[in-house]
Amino acid sequence: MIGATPLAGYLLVAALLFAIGLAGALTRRNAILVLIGIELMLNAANLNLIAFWRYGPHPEALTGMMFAIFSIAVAAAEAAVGLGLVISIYRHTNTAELDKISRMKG
Amino acid sequence: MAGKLDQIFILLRDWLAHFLPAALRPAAEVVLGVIAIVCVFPGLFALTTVFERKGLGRIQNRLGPNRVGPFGLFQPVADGIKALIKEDIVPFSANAGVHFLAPLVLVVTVFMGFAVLPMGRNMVLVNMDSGLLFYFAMGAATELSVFMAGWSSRNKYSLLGAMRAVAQMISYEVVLLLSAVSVVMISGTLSLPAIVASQNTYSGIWPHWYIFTPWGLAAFVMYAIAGTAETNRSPFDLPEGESELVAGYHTEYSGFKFALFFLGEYLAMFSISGLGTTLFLGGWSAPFSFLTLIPSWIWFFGKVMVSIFVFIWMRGTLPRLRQDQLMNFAWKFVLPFTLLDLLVTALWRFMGEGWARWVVCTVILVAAYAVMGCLGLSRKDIGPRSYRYAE
Amino acid sequence: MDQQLKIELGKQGVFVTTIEELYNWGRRSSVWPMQFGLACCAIEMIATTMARYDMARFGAEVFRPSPRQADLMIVSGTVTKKMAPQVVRLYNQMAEPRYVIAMGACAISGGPFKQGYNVLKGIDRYIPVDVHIPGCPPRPEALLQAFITLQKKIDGQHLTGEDRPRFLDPNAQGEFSVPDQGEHDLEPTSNTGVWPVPITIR
Amino acid sequence: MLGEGILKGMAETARNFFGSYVSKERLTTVEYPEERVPTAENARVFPFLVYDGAEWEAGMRCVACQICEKECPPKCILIDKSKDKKPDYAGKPQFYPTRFDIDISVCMSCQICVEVCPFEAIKMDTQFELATDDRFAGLLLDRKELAKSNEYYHTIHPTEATEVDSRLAEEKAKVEAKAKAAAEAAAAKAAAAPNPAPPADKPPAGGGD
Amino acid sequence: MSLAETKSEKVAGWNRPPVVEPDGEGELLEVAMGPHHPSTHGVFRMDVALDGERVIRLKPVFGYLHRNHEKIAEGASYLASMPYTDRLDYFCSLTNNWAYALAVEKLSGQEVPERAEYIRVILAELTRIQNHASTIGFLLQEMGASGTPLMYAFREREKILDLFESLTGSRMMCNYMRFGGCRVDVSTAWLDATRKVVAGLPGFIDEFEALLTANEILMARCQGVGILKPDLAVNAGISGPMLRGSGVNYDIRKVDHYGIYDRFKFRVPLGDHGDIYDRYMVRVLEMRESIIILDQALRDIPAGPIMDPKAKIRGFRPKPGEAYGRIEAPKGELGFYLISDGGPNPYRYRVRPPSLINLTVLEDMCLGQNVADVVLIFGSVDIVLGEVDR
Amino acid sequence: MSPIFYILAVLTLAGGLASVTLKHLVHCALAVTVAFAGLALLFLQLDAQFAGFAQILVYIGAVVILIVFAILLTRGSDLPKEGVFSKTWPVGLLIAAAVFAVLGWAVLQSVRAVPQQAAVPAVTVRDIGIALVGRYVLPLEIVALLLTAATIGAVIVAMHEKVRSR
Amino acid sequence: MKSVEEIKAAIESAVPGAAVEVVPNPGPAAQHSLRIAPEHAIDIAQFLRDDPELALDFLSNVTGVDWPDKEIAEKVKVTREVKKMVDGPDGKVEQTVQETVDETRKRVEPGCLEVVFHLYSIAKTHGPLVIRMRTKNRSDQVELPSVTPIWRSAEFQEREVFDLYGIVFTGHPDLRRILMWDEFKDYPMRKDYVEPDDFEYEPTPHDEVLKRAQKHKGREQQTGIRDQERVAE
Repeated sequence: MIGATPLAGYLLVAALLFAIGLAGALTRRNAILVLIGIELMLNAANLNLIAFWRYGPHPEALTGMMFAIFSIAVAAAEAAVGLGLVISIYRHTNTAELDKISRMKG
Repeated sequence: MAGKLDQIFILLRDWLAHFLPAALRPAAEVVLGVIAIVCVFPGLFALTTVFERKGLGRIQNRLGPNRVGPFGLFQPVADGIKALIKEDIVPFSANAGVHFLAPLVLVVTVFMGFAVLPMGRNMVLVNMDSGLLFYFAMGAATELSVFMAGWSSRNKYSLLGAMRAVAQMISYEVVLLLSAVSVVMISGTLSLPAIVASQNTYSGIWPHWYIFTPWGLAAFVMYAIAGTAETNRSPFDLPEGESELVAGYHTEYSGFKFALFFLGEYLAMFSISGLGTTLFLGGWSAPFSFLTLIPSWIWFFGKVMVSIFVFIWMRGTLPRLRQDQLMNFAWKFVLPFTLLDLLVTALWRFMGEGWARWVVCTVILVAAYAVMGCLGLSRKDIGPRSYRYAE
Repeated sequence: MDQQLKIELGKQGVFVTTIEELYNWGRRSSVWPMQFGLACCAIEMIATTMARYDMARFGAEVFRPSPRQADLMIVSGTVTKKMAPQVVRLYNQMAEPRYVIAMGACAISGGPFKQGYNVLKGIDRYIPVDVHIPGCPPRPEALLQAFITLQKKIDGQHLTGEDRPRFLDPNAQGEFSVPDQGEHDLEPTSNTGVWPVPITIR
Repeated sequence: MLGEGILKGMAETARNFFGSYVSKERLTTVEYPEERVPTAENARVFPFLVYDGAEWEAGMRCVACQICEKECPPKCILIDKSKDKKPDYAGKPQFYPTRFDIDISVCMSCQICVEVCPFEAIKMDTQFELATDDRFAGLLLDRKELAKSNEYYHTIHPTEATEVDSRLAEEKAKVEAKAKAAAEAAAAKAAAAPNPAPPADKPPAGGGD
Repeated sequence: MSLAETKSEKVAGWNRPPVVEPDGEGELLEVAMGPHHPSTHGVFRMDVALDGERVIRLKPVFGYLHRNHEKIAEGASYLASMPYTDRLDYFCSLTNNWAYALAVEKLSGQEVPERAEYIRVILAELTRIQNHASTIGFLLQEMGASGTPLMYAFREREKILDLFESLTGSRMMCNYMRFGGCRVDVSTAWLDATRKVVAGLPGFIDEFEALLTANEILMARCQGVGILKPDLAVNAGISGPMLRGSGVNYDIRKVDHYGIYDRFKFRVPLGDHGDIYDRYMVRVLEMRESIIILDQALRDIPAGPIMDPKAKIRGFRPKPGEAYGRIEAPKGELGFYLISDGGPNPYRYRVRPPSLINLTVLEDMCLGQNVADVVLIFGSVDIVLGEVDR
Repeated sequence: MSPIFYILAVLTLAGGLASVTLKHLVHCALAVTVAFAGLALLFLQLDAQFAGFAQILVYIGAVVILIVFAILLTRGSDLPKEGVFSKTWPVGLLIAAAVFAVLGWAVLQSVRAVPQQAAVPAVTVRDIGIALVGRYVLPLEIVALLLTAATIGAVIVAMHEKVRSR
Repeated sequence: MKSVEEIKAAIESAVPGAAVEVVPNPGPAAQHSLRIAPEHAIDIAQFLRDDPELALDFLSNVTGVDWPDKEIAEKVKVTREVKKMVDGPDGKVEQTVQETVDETRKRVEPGCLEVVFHLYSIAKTHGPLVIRMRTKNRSDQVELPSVTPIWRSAEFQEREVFDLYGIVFTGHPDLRRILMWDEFKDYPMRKDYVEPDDFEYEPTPHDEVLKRAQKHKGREQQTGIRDQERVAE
């Protein structure tokens, strides 16, 4: 089954997802959505890692898989801290919109 | 003969599948298994609702439903028909799509959890290497559906109920997972059939269930607490706390969608009971070696029904906790105790056979329970009181 | 199919049922009341659900707190003019098919308190009532009997035709107008679409 | 705080659960339509009118004095007095109600009509199964529906009915004796006395409008 | 005025509900609990302002069951008001009867025969037991105990109601007491049945306590919640078990010596904390004391008439004047204030409703508490809306 | 390429796209759930069972719920009054497009250099576990430390400040 | 407890200038009461609560009473001057003569609204002391001082009196309608309150209901009510 899908397919999907995440992170106002964009980018990277692990010469070495698992763990931590920051900022400025936050600076 | 009876469902499946071409057989076997699950558990749900209502009735000195059909057994059928023909109201301001999806997501994800539960010898739909992980992954999705239901209704009570439910489910999900980890530590596998197999041995007539070890008992109690909370059953039924929140996150649901929530809640109860049975109560294995002749699936469903009965019993007895007490209980008592239990499990694992590990583990756990129960949990001013009288 | 034939078939072990009967059977066997009480009669309503009388036997102990999931509103007690708009609103929130039992003298006609300035003289001024139970308060058995009356009424309903129940009539009123609380009284003092014309029978 | 209170409570409910299978004390349900709680002898629901004899219209004790109509707290009784008179149980000509309506959709079962009635004509029934879907026809009882025989009264309130009967018999005897005495006196005087006065402890109808 | 200004500062601290400041930046959530809210014992509304789950303002809204009792009574004869008093506090019709009869007896100077007094005590104490049991049941119902304690309470209540029915004719709306006595005499069979029921009550209370008193969840939810300080309780006119739960020794049965309560030996349980648990326990202990009273009354009941021979049913017109009669009803001080102008109807008829006045401090008890506790605090006050709104 | 791959890819990308373009924040969160689920299924396609389930458990079970909580706590469930995109959105889009162009070019360039097939690796959870506590024990410890620090940090950052200067 | 007269004296000595009047109660209950002038009410209340001997810390009951304007017909002897033609020395002369005539005169005793307080002492377990206050009239001068700052228990009861009688309590922290809805305009417990006419149907009309039914005869006939002939009586 797997043979039917070339590695490039996964890589392209990952690249596209990465671009979508990047676009989201760069264009949206709301801090939470920026975070969602970042998560998407991380996920795209994970997909790459898994794909390379699977198509790599030594899948039994588990390197890519391990990388992905660690990345998932780190992403969870990142989400927690990021959202904590958003909430904290919201408490102070009463908004979660980034350009407003920068305007209120000082 | 007994072996045939034990494997009757497997044989039936194979017999049905053999009519199909060989290429289709693996798929057909899975489909048949799915059909069986989708038929059996809702049927069990229907029966359970009657038994719950009758059992609660008995606890409360009354009869309970007994007029619809023989002994009131058709009551759920009538309820089902009623729910089907009841008008389906979507509140004007509600988010219709999400409102519609929420009960579906709940029921589907809960059903997925059954795929990895071994309900008898060889009776598991998908024998996955990481079955336990799959189970918890599916469990995670139910939270989302609860949130969807509460948020899409655009009702203050619904949203508050959903927030409570999600917060509660996340907190107790951690405990649920950790208490399962102690079993994984001993059995060394995430595959549920393998976990059952590791308990399916006997010393004399006594089984090697994990609940009969100190760490297993502790983990089972914590699992039971967390499981009750996870399924929003009394005394942790705050999300539906009708005295404060009308009906919680499904306040705005009527008709069949509400019935789906009802179904989802009971299925979750079966699924949690099933997993608890698998992890701690030896799954489908018989309680005594001489009872192994009785088909394994009878043991599994019997154990599940017993734990359902305990659920009902607790519901009939206990008042409900308050939200902050519930969270405190999770984070200040259940979680630390489960973590400690993990340590004890490790100790058990590395102390080797012998009576010493029984004593050490028991002492540690009992002492910790007493200390945390008496000092950690209670505020200073809570406890029994005495009263004075004026003549 | 006539009744005679059906009984005959039933004796021979053949149970014949029609969609209509199944439909009505489902509706009548699973009537979930709303958790809603107003006054003295509410206590007798609670007593009806308690061990001695046990309304659960009829499958009706599932008191739903949310009007969306309830089928039956037992107006148990005095409806005051201050409360009447809320009662109508609650009724509007219920999903069809829905039934109303006016329990006790106050709910039917204002009862002993009908001379009062703040008492609505019968809830049927604003919402249609299916069964009336006289009594002040009615005994729990009377509520059970009313419940059986309601079940019989449901059984007798046809899904089509002129005498079909209100909820199957697409032209029937679904929302009932909620009265306003005016400076001296409710406005309007009755919903003329619902309040039936008192007809001379005898 | 080790959960022993919870266990105690669970034991209590378990006791009730299993007790419900063995003891009547712990299974108090009375399955209503088939079996019933025995009606208390004093039980009261709605009033009815007592008549003596077989013919309800002729034997009705009510003399349309309208005291109950006046005293009824929620004012649910309506009485129309007849123009003519008919003899009562003691053979004395009395008015009778051409209409006696009780709106049981208003009645509060307070028994005050029974207490104030000087003629033992209105009593409390124990029939409570009156639920109906017809408010206007079903809940307004007219005198025909209200009229119940004295035998019925005896079946539902035996002690009270016996007391009432003996009292009435006593009074009847008194009235007859009086009438007899009067008749004798009249015979003696050869002058007919048209109507003996009603007994002193029974004032005549309060509302003679 | 100067005196008032200086002195009112002294009491200002507890005379007004304390102001609780919201501490988060989050907006306040305004929730209207009621009037059909499942928790509110009927039709009652609380407008609650929440900061998160914390209550920072609570305004009760009444009147959803305002049935114009007083207005109707002013247009009806003295006797005709008696059945209406049944419907005030519809759990305790007999104590309502008694309070009204007491007020009218004071107004007209009637005496009550001894046997009637005993009957009144027996009925009042039975009423108290069934009321307290139901109250606790409802409190637990609000705590989410799926009705089991309520079912047990109602199981016993049905037994007591059977006694009421066989004596007075009606389960709830007894309409039994009359000015100067009672309506019908009790039979020996009834007294025996009552003795039997009373003999079974201690077992029931034991069972109730085994189910509830030591329950950790109940303790965690009730202790230290909804505290009412005794000085505020007195100032706010709180009465009944709630006042005694706050530790104030004031029982009208002991203070006013009305009826024949002086003849009975019983004690008044008092709480020390004034929280929900104390109110619950005071009720439980009062039930036990009521059983002691019942035992004595059922033992000592004398023979004799049950009505003042001077009393008359029709045409009752007391002399002009006024009277205030009060009793210790299960919910607190139930008083009737009557002004007579010599006519057949009272000129002014006023009920002093314990339920309404006990709610005065609802806001004080709830402020700063969790919203889930509001329901419990409300339940622990023990009100009946028929009496609150009349 | 198998049709399942297409379906999953479209699902994932559509979810991702929806999550960054939808107006309503809660809808975004639900859309990103779809994207995460699609990715998890892609992992399963790649025979990475453990990673797939971990993905669902962590992302759907935790991250999405966190996001949802954050949305509700910051009143993000109300629709924003102004536009949802920042003023500089064309720039952002341009950068994203450029990145995609570069990545895509690189992928397409290197297609021939990559082996097309490999045998299905018999990786059990046991192997992963052994690897985690064997070869990768140091990273595991570091991640554990990081997680602990992050959890504590998040709690501290988001905690109510009890004493505030007004 | 002290007698009412003693309490009156105590109040007068403690609150200078307070006008206190003993109102006797002719009935058998003989609970005499004290009527106090509203001006000093707060001071008096403060004194009653804080005086160590009285210690009336428990305000049990607050009642409103409506005393409508009473028309009192009384016979008065009136002397008036009547011009009469008197046979004077020079014929008929008009003369003014004083004459005493019996005349029925209607005097309207102005009505008022009254508040009655029942005070008890929990500390001393005595009571009740009945205090009354009157407004100046029933229409515009209906203010009375609120005792809620002294006794919290007056809070809801004063609101109720305001709701049902229309007595405005100055100094009350939260004087809103309590039983009726906020839009409601009337004061229903006053003796001259006329109920809203929401008569619809009454199967057993008599007395006042009959009158109302008669007023609605036309509508009743339209709706086919069965009591036409009765109504027509």
